Amino acid sequence: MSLDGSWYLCLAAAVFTIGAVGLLVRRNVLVMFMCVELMLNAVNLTLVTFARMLDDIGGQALVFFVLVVAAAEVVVGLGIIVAIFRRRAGATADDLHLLRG
Amino acid sequence: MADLAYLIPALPLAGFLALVVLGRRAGDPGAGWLATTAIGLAFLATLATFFELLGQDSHHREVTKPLFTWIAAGGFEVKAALLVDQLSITMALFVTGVGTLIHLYSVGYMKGDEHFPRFFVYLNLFAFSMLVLVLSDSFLFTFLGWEGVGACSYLLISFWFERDTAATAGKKAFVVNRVGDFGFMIAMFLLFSTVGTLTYNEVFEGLEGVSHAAIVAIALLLFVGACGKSAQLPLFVWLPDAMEGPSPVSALIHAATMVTAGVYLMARVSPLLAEAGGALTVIAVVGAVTALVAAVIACAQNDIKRVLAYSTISQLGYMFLAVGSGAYIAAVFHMVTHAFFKALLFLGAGSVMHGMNDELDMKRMGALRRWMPITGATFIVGWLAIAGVPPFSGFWSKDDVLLAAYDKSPVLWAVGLFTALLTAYYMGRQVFLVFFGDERWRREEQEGVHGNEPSRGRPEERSEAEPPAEGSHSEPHESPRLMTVPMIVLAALAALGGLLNLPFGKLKFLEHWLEPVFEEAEHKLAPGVEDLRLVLALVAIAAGAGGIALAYAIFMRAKRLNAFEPAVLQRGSGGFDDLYSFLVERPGRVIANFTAFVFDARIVDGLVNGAASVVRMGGSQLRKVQTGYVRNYALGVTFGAALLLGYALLRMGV
Amino acid sequence: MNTAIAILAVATKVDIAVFVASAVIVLAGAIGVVVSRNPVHAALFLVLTLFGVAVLFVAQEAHFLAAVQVIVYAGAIVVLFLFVIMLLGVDRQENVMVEPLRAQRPLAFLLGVIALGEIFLLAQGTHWATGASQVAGPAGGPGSNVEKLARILFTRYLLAFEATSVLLVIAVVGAVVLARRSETTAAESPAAARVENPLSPTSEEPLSAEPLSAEPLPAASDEPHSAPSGAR
Amino acid sequence: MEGFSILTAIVLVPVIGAAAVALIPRSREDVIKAVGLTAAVFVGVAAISLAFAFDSHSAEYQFVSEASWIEEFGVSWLLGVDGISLFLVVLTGILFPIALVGTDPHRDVKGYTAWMLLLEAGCLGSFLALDLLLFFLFFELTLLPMYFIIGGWGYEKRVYASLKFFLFTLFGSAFMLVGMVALVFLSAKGSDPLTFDIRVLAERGALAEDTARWVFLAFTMAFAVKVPLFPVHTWLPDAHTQAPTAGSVILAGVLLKLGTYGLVRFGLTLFPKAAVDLAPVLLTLAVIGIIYGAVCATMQTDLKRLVAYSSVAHLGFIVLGTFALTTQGLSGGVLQMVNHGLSTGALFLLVGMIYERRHTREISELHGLQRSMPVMAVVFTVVMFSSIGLPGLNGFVGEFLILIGSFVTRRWWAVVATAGVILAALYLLWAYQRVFHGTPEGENATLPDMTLRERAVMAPLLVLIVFLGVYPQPVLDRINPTVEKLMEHVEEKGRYEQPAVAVNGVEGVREEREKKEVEEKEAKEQETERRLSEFKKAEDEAREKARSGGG
Repeated sequence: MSLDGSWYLCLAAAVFTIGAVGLLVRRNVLVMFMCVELMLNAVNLTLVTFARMLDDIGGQALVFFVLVVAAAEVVVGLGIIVAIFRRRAGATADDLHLLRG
Repeated sequence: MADLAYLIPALPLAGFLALVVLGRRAGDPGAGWLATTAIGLAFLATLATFFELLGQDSHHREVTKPLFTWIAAGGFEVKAALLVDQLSITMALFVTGVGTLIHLYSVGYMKGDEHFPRFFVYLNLFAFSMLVLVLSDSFLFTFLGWEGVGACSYLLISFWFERDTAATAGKKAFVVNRVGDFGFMIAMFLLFSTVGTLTYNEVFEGLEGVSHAAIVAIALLLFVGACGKSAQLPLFVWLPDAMEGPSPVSALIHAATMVTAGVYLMARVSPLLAEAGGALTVIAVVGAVTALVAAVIACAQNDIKRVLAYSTISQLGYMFLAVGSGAYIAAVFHMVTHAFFKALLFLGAGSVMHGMNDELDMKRMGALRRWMPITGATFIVGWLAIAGVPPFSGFWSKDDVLLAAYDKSPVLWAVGLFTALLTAYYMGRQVFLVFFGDERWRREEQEGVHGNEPSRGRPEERSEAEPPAEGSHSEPHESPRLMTVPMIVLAALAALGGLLNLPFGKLKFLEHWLEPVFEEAEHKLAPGVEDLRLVLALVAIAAGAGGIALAYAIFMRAKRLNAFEPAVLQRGSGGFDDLYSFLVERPGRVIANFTAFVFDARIVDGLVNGAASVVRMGGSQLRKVQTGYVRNYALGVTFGAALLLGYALLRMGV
Repeated sequence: MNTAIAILAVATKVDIAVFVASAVIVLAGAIGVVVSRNPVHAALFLVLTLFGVAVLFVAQEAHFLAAVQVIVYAGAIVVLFLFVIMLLGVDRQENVMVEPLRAQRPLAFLLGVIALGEIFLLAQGTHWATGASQVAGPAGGPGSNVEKLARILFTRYLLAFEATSVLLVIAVVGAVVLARRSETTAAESPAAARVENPLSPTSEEPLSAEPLSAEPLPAASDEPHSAPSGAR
Repeated sequence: MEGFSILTAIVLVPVIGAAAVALIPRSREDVIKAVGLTAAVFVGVAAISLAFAFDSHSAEYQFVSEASWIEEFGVSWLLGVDGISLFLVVLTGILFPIALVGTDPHRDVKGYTAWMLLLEAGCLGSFLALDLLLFFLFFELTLLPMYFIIGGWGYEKRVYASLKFFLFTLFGSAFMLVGMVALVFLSAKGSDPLTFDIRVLAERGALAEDTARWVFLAFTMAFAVKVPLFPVHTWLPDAHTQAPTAGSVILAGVLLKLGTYGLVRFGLTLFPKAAVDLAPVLLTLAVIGIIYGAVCATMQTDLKRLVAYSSVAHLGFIVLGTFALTTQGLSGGVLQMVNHGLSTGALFLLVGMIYERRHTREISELHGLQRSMPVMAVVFTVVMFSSIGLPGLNGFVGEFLILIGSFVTRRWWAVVATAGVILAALYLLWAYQRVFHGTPEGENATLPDMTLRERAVMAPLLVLIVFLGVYPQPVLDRINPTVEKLMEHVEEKGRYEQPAVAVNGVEGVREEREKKEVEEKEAKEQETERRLSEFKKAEDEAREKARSGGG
């Protein structure tokens, strides 16, 4: 009653890649974060798809956990960003290369 | 029986320990008397043992007195034990006897030296070691004494350690001796690996079945050791420098006792030498050559003690000549008489120095017999003895030696004879320069005769003696009785020592006494040679007389003080020092410097530090990879992901 | 029987339509996020994508997740993003054209394409496992999706579930600690001095924050439930 | 092992002491010193009483204390002492109190004492452990305290030296760890369970010949660094020169012995065949070390460095004796470990005392000290002679046994090594002359002589030096049975036979000779047989010819 899962998977792959590329090319920390969200969603999508294909609710449960983790991660991440921006207005990812060897 | 034998080494040891415990508290004469008593008692103990042995019949005069197991591991076992037999007791007798006299003399000679007690600590320790050397029943235990006397001689030569020459001389003596000990040790290893024991008697029993080559090797290696200790070519260079030590030391250690240890060792291992034919010839030749060379060098010395030193080397050469000719008894005989007259001569020299504010240069002496009559008289006795003038002791012993040498080979005899002539000459020269002629010490600065040797007395006294610019010396004076008495006794012995072994049938006491020890080893004179004895003796007398006459002509008549003094002979050890420093020391230094500071520091350690620096550089390069840009790292992650996917693809074979 | 087929066919058409539509939305949103120069726009595009995904969830009978997706993501997270943007006032244009890191951008695209291609190739080659033995019970079949999910969450995955609550608490504490303006930093001399080490205060804050982590604990219990309750 | 075990006590008391010291406030130096000394002295007394209680007729491990630790790997707390380790334990027990009393750290007494005690525990543990893993742990445990002692209380270049020491040793023991694991797991074949008990491992000898050789090399690597053998010795001079006096004393006296001890205990016991096969390599390195160390020592300008190089030479002797594979060599080696510990330890103490007064180690700076400090000169002379190997002092006995033992099997190696004895006399006497002889000027003239405390510290060492030289038999009696057993083990497992003379002395030689004679006789008889038969054959042929000619 629904169409073949591989479509969903391909879509997810595409979204994932876009997110990854975005993460690589954008300098704005916030946008990079959003790209991470994109990738997470792509993964969620695949999970749900597999849940359906294998007729196993586990996949969806996992997505649930991913959501929670994503939420937590965003909270902390944004906290960090705020802390950073408080000291350096308009800092981009490239400005933070303190760990340079 | 012979339980007193234990006391012989024990007493000096006790004295040594007592002195160590007392330390400075022993005080100036006190320490000396204590030490003298110790060795004196040891002498009495020896005498007692001697007579006890005399009581036995001639083949039961050998006793082994066990002490304790020293070293044992697996099949190797060495017991510390005393071997009391005719040979060892003879040695012990004159070691303790002469030793006592010299201790006595030292009490007077060292008077007022700030290190007085220390001196006698060393002397007693030396006496102990020497007695161990003589009385031990195994090679290893002998080696203990052997090294012990070496150490003591080191300590005593550099006794006046403030003087660098003394310190250097002590070091030189020890190291050169070590070279000899190298041979001794290897010999012991070889003995153990071929015979399986180091006890003298067991070794001699076990000899059959040991290959001849091995025996020869052992004999020669032992001889190397003996060369070191008895200052034979090529290892004699330490003895002349050893004269840096106080005169009693020179008399006791470097004339009478320690330097004869080599000869004693050869006599001790006579059964082994008997098996080692070729080795004997080597020994004889080395002995003869040494005797000659040393005598030649002696002719050119101005230092009163150095003359005696070289003459000691030369006389030791005689003893080895005798050993090499298989005439062990003659060797021992000469050893004893030599101990008498050479000790006497050294004590005389010491007494002269004592009287002359430690003047050493014979060119600055003269006519001293008027000022120190006893010294002069005794010294002259010693001179006649060594020059081989009958009936003094030296004549008889030297005669035996030459006879044996003639039997070995006339060439050796000729060498020995010529040496005898030289001996007479240089000793004559010494006596004439020191005791006769003009009182050169009065007007030395006008004449400006300068010796080649720096004055070498006790540091503090020397400082009074110098600077030479100061006017004439204080008058020479005779030494105190403490010093003259031993000299007189020794003079008597030197004069009459010949009685020990007169070459007339029953009168050969020493020979009869020692016979059992050497029975299989002693070389029997070829028939007819015995008859030549008289002729040879006359020739020898002629040679001696000739030497003396020559000296008289030159130094009394012509007064040509600097005759026969080629510069090379006046260099250290007659030029041998330069030779060795050229052959050994300089290359050694270069190599050692290279090894220590170039090879070790640069190459071996350099490799290590090099490895470290390689790592460091690699790290400093690698850290550039860490750009610190998050996005670069992310790029890396993506790259890795792509790689993994690619790998999956390959695995799937798409 | 054929009715069933008909239903399927009909359903399929509808589904295809739904899928295509939402796929377009999702991709458009995703690309928008990446390319838009203004963070605010990026956030909005993100919302777009999220909705699209939610739709796709629905299309695969994950109703509960769809709801959560909309509420938590679109409702909470994106709003959070916007808050931060506004708060920090970084909503100005960023010129996407310049790229300080040489070769970063081309490589990024290249790798992206390669990875995608590889994924597709793999997808080609794989034969999909189907009807494998279930681990956590059926997803489809009778019964509501929420019920199934709830059962599995509160039985099999209970521990993990509770762990998430702890995680959230920690996250909250962390956020508070990070975001709170400590007097030390307030007193800080101008930013230039801090450029050396912007992270240092945060790295030392946690010490002072430990007491904080104690009292929000009660919140821990209801924090995770908030999401499901919101779903009802 | 039920009940109280003296060995466990010996190992644990220093640890407890260290812990106690760590708890005492830094300011109470007197208390710290007291506690540290008490612990060290207790161990010393215990060790000496151990030596007396030791059964000199048994070759087995005695006072074994065992407690299972990690069953599944067969690791256990397994301590035991035999003739080889006994006197090393005693030496450790004696040297540590002396080092603690005789030297002054000048700063941070607390850390110093604690580290020293920990170090002592490590040394004792390594000597006593019969369990490979346990040994390894203790072996490593010795490393850290020494690192901190050198780095914390040493002289100007201490950091470099300590790091070098640390890395070298760690490098070596990494190999050992691998070898150890390999040995244990490879020898757990079939029904045999995993075990780290060296007694069991030695009996199993389960490794294939070439495997055993590699594992042996791995172990040897670690110990060669520790000894140190020739190519890997360069850490030693730096460590010794830079370490504080106590550090040098312990380093030379005890730590280096870990290497030689390891070679005997593990090299020979666990890998007899490999040891027999590879002996020539190690012997060569040892002999090189003897000459090389001596030559380097001759030229040193730094007194401590000179002594350090001299220990390279001395340790070479020990390795020579160990791999000469004769009873004498091995006994001598074990004895020499103790002797070297005493004499070189004493030398370092003396050099330290000189440094304390003069604040230099440069030989050229020192001159004529014998006048300003006569007692010191006497003590130094005795110790020097013992180090030179003068008969009557301890150095000689071990050295001689080693040389005679190695001469029996490895003639030329021994000869070269004996030449090293000459060099020893050369460099030490030369150094002594430069430092003590002559007339002192300036500072040298006014140096105070040894204090009462210093004399008290040196006294036991001197007593031992003389005693072991004059009457070493009590020690040898306890060493020999173990050594003989070990040699039998090597001969049996290593398919090797040491010369009869080394085992039986004179009788050995006689047996050899008789055996040879018998063989020769047989050979001769066979020869005559052959001759006879040939002759017969020839005869028959001749007869044949004659008959045919006649016909």
